[in-house]
Amino acid sequence: MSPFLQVCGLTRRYGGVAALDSLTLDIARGQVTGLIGPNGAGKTTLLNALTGLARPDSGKVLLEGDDVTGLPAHLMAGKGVVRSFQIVRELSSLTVFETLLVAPPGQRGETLLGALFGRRKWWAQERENAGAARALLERVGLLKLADQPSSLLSGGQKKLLEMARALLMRPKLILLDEPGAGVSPPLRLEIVRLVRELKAEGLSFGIVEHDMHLVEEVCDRVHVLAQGRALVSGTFAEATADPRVVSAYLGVAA
Amino acid sequence: MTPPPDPRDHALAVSGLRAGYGRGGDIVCGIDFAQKPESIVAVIGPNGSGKSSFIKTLAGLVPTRAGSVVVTGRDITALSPARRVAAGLAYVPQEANIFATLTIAENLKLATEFLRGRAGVGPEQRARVLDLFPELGQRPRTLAGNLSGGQRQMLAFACALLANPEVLLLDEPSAGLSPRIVGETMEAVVRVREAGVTVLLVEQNVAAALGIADEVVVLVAGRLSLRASAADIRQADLAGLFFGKAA
Amino acid sequence: MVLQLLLNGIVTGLLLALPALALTLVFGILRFANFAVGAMLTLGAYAAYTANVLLGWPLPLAAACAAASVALAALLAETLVFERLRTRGSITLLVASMGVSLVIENFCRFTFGNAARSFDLAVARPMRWNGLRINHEQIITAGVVLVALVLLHLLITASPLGRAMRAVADNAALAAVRGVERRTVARITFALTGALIGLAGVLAGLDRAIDPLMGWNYQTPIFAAAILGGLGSPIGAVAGAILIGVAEEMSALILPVSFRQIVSFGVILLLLLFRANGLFGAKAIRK
Amino acid sequence: MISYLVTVVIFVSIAALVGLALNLQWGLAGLVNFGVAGFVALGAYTLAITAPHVGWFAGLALAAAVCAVVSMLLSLLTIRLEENYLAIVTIGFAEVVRILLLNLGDLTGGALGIADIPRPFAGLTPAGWGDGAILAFALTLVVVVFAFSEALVRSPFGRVLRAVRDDATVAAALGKPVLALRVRAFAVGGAIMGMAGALHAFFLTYIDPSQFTPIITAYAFMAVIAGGRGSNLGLVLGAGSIMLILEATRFLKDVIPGIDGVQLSALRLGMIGVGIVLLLIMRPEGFVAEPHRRLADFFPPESEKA
Amino acid sequence: AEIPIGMVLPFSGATGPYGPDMKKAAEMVVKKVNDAGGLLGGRPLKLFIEDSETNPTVGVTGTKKLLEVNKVELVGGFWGSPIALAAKPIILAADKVQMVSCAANAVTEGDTKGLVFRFQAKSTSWGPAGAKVMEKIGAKTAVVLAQQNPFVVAMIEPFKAEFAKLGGKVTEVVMYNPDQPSYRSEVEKAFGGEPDAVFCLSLLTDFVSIAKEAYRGGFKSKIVALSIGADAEGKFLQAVGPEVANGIYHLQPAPPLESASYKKFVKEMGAPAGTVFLFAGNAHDQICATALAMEHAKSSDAKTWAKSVFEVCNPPGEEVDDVVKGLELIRAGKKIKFVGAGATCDFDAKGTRSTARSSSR
Ligand SMILES: Nc1ncnc2c1ncn2[C@@H]1O[C@H](COP(=O)(O)OP(=O)(O)OP(=O)(O)O)[C@@H](O)[C@H]1O
Ligand SMILES: Nc1ncnc2c1ncn2[C@@H]1O[C@H](COP(=O)(O)OP(=O)(O)OP(=O)(O)O)[C@@H](O)[C@H]1O
Ligand SMILES: [Mg+2]
Ligand SMILES: [Mg+2]
Repeated sequence: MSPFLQVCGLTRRYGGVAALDSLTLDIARGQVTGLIGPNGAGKTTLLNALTGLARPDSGKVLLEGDDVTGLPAHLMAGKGVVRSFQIVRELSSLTVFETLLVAPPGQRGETLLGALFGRRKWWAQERENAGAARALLERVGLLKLADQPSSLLSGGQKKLLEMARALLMRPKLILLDEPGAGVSPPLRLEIVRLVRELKAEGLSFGIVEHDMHLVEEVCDRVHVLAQGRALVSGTFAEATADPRVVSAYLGVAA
Repeated sequence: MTPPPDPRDHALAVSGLRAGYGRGGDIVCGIDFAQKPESIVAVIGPNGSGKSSFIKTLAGLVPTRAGSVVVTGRDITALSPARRVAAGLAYVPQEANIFATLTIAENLKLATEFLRGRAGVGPEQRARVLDLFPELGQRPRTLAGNLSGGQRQMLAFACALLANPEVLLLDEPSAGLSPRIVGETMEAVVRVREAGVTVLLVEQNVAAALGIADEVVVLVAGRLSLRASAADIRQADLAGLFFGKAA
Repeated sequence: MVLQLLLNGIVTGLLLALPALALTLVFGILRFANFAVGAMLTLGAYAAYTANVLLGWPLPLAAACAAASVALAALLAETLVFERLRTRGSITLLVASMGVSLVIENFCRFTFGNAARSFDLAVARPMRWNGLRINHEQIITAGVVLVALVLLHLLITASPLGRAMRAVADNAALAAVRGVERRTVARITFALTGALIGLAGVLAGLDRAIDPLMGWNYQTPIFAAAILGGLGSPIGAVAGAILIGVAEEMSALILPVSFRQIVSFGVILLLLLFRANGLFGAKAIRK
Repeated sequence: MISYLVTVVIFVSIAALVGLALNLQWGLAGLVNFGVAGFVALGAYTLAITAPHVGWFAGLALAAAVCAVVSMLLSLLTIRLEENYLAIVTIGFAEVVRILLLNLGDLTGGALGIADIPRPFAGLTPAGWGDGAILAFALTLVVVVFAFSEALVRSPFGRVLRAVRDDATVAAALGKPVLALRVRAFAVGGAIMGMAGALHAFFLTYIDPSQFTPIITAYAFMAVIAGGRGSNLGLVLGAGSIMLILEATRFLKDVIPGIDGVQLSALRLGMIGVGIVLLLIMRPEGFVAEPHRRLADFFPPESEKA
Repeated sequence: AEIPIGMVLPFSGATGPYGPDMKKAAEMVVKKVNDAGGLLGGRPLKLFIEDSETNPTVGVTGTKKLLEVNKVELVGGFWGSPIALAAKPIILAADKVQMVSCAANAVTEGDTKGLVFRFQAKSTSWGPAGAKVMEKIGAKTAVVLAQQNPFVVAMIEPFKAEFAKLGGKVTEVVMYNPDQPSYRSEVEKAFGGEPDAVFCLSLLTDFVSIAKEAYRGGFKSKIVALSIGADAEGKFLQAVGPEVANGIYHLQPAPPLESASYKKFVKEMGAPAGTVFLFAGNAHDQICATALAMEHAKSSDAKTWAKSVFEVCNPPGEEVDDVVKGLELIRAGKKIKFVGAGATCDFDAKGTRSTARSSSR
């Protein structure tokens, strides 16, 4: 299968630290790719570089063959690459429901003239989006909190909201940064189910996660990162069998 | 229900605790709980059930509406968060648990500077704590806000340990940590307990928590719905625990 | 001529430096721009005037009195007003400080009237050195500012109190569970800034006339200086103040003097275009 | 008495217009603008300079357009600045406007200002009704701008601006063109401030630089905060209460005996300060909270369906 | 019933120092008139005062309040042309009388309906007066250092013209904006070229800063200043001390300090002889003229008594400087000519006082 997204020799330094050190890897179309590795390996930095939030010092990012290196964030999102944040960043004055309504792309009501003169049109869109938002809220168990300001959610709830927000952006590739951290075990299963369903619909995933069960359940392939480089790539079983991975990442065999 | 605990036998004794935010309803709805000294208790429960709110109330960050909190025989219910430190309480929050605009070294210094009369750990123990997370020692002048998610967790945990507490409250210490570090953190918790500290731990990583806890309490909708030894819980059906009928 | 202008610029800048330091301190710790600095400066000048002229104390003693009174006023403003609005966002606090500013300014007007006043100190002719004119007052000003800067810088970067201040600024709840009481830190900060502004008021009173609006006239340059230097950075505040002073005075070489405030605006804009956080502003921190 | 109240209402209208504009820029989009006075002055002077040549309506439109363009340029230069830095740049902008007005005498009349500014409908209103006409004009303007902002606030445009305000990085990651959104919000706000300036000029028929002091900016912020950031209705109430404090203190001072003029004046201004602080302390949420789109707007609860 | 009259005076802002004495002077006249039995057969005057805060917008609301709530027949005071100009249309629309003590010519230009009276010398006439002082102190070159304000700006050209006629040369005009923290650049620029004299057109607060700065800078040029800036009713000396104040020439147009009516006024104000009460004198004269005109017109209706202002102030007639005496004479049917404390109050058809004199000290 042709790679959906290719990362070639990507480097990003912060002071003396090379968060990404000519990293090369790819994310396949229609698959779930796991990105795992020790703390500080550069996983989040990679996601930042892929979504326009960190400008790489060198190297290339190719999306379906197009060079998208260093494109600003909103254009990357426009190309269908969306992400969730590891340290949750909620839109604090929006309600949970509104947070989800903001997400869908191409809203007519988001332009000045559209908002003023196209009320009928954007209202129709809004209804449609509301339906999708509601369904998703129900799945992640936040429906009852729909009209709460999102800043008042618990840590895990914010995580779920963050993922739901990303899902509503009708992405092609969705990059999740530790979706399972802080989420209760039953809802983690729900995440697994959700990812599988969406994958069946043709979405591609890149998932950063430390919960090995979750990774094992959903990932077709994994890349193990360490010190800004790809250490091992392969299936979950292959990767976790590698002694280097065991010592650097898993510790005593899990 | 259990008879009201005798505070003197317990490191941490909570009775009839009610708490909530602003003008909203109670989030913590009447919790009676007591913990033996030098034990580890894990609090688990669904998202939004009030686990963080519970330990924030213990730390004094959420106003107590009713009930009392006693730490090592001292009633701290009316104290401000800063004064609770003197009673030997240390707390690691779930989010925003480090000072992002201070350097790593400053974060560590601050951990022991304002203990209000208590002494922090000795130099030997200090070195032990820092050995636990070698990454923290490598770039002391880095701003903590630029650390990776896992590195932040390490820093936060280290800071709490340096305060040499009697009772340690941990909110999801393993979130975001790699499996190896989770293992090491959990070992560290066990060692801390052996050094005489009482640990109350909120975890979503149930497996890791069960691995070290003596007892587990399940919190659902602001109430303790179950309390059992870790061994018993290992057999139980989690989904059942979280969403209704006790096992 | 050029050198003299440079010197004048530095003097003007140094006069702005103390209140800019105070502004930057409050901002760095409590995260809001205190609009009452101008009015507090006026209060400082009047407090010193009262001690010096009405009570006949020597000027250094009067300056101490000014520092103490403004510190007290700042403390009062903090406990009565700002503390109650702490959770309501920086701009609400800013607006509240406008209200406080009105109260302080008019307290001075009520008590002392509108007429311009001066300290009981003869204005001296300048010392001359290589064609440059230097005053005693200018030397005093420079000394006071430098000492204040060094002390403040050490306090903030190297003392436990400074760390506690910055911790509160960063995350007050976390600071609380580490044993740092926000309210205490806030009060100390305010008292400290009050003392600084009080001194600044004395220096300003030496430089010009004392009237109820004197602080208001310093307001914009003070803000400009603090921001130019990077809010929250003491060295930045002083550097920003001197830069503003020098830029304005030197601009007289090429522009009519009535346009000189435009020059300082231009300098700010230019600098911020390239350094969005000012000269010494905090490095960007990812969330 | 009526005519005095009319004057007060017109000043409330001007303040409300400025407040509405600020609410778009700051309340909604999170862009602090401390140069409000500068934009109002720019609007007033544009009108005063052009209206004698092109008529009041074209002058009004020009005032709005000039301010929109200037705020667009300013925002393009400064918009990536953090809140407090933006604040000072905008303060500086207002200073620059004031200095230019004062020193470009050929165009602006310098310190003497511009007199005899034509009023709308001046020829049509019977003598003595001039204030009535300008009152109607002011109220119409407020209603139109109010409806306009209200439509924006409640639209997805308003919502995405709030998202930008809360966290620009997240908004960008959500695919929203943050820069363009901010520039637009700033420009629209600028245009409204220009119109407020024009109204001011219409009403006074004489303008000079000393009318556009930073106090205008301060009052605008007070109105927005007192009324509830993000809420237009609250803001009009806020503007009204600020003006109430300002004017009511006039009467209060008429009945206080035994102190001299300066002290009376100081007392009055001090009371205004106290009033503002009390307003902030006692009205924690502002008068009216920001409107939110609720789930029930799309999915009415069962009871209502029946 | 009482006859309400009003004044808009500055008590705060940059011109704040001038308000209190104006108020005092006005109240003094009102008291005198009322003690003497009031006007029009026993009606007392009632004076309302509003603060302009040195801001035209505030001045307008204040004026509106006076007109509509207090129903005044006269709105007087008005230190500062912008405030007077902003209030003018409103007062004219209400057909009431406006009396101003500001100097910009624009106030009495345009259609005034014969209701606007200016009690201050046209500021243009201060210019030549300044040039004469320059000549007297032997200055050949001069620099003008002036605040951007309408009152002052109008003096510059006439000064230059007159100074040139007298053989002097203005080497530079330095304009500055009010409300600055310091005026160092300005002083450096004006005095740096070492002219024989500097003509300082400033108000009190900025002039105090400038004078101090010039002294401290060690500059030797002589300083000629407007008495209103340099003295503001005697407060300058108090603010800068004798060393700095020494050797500064104060330009005083009318009132001539020697005039009997002015001396009497100073005494009534309870001030030491020689105090310069320029604007307070204007305020005094405004109320006097109003009272006299009302009595003369036998009406408190503004449109009617406005015409009488010319009758009681312009020659011919018996010269009077005391309002009570004036009232008596009018009641006795005599023609009078009121001589004010601020100046001899003659008005041309536009309501402009037509004399200005100068002196220096
Ligand atoms: N803005 C920054 N400034 C300085 N250092 C940074 C910055 N961002 C990241 N780093 C450093 O780069 C390295 C990689 O960080 P990154 O966040 O990508 O790690 P990660 O793989 O996501 O780790 P974790 O699993 O703990 O979240 C870390 O050492 C981190 O401290
Ligand atoms: N600051 C707040 N104001 C109001 N309500 C809040 C606030 N913080 C949390 N809540 C509410 O309190 C409830 C409990 O939150 P809490 O953070 O205690 O949950 P939790 O059990 O820790 O969940 P998680 O496992 O997801 O961290 C949630 O429904 C949340 O919406
Ligand atoms: Mg990460
Ligand atoms: Mg939690």
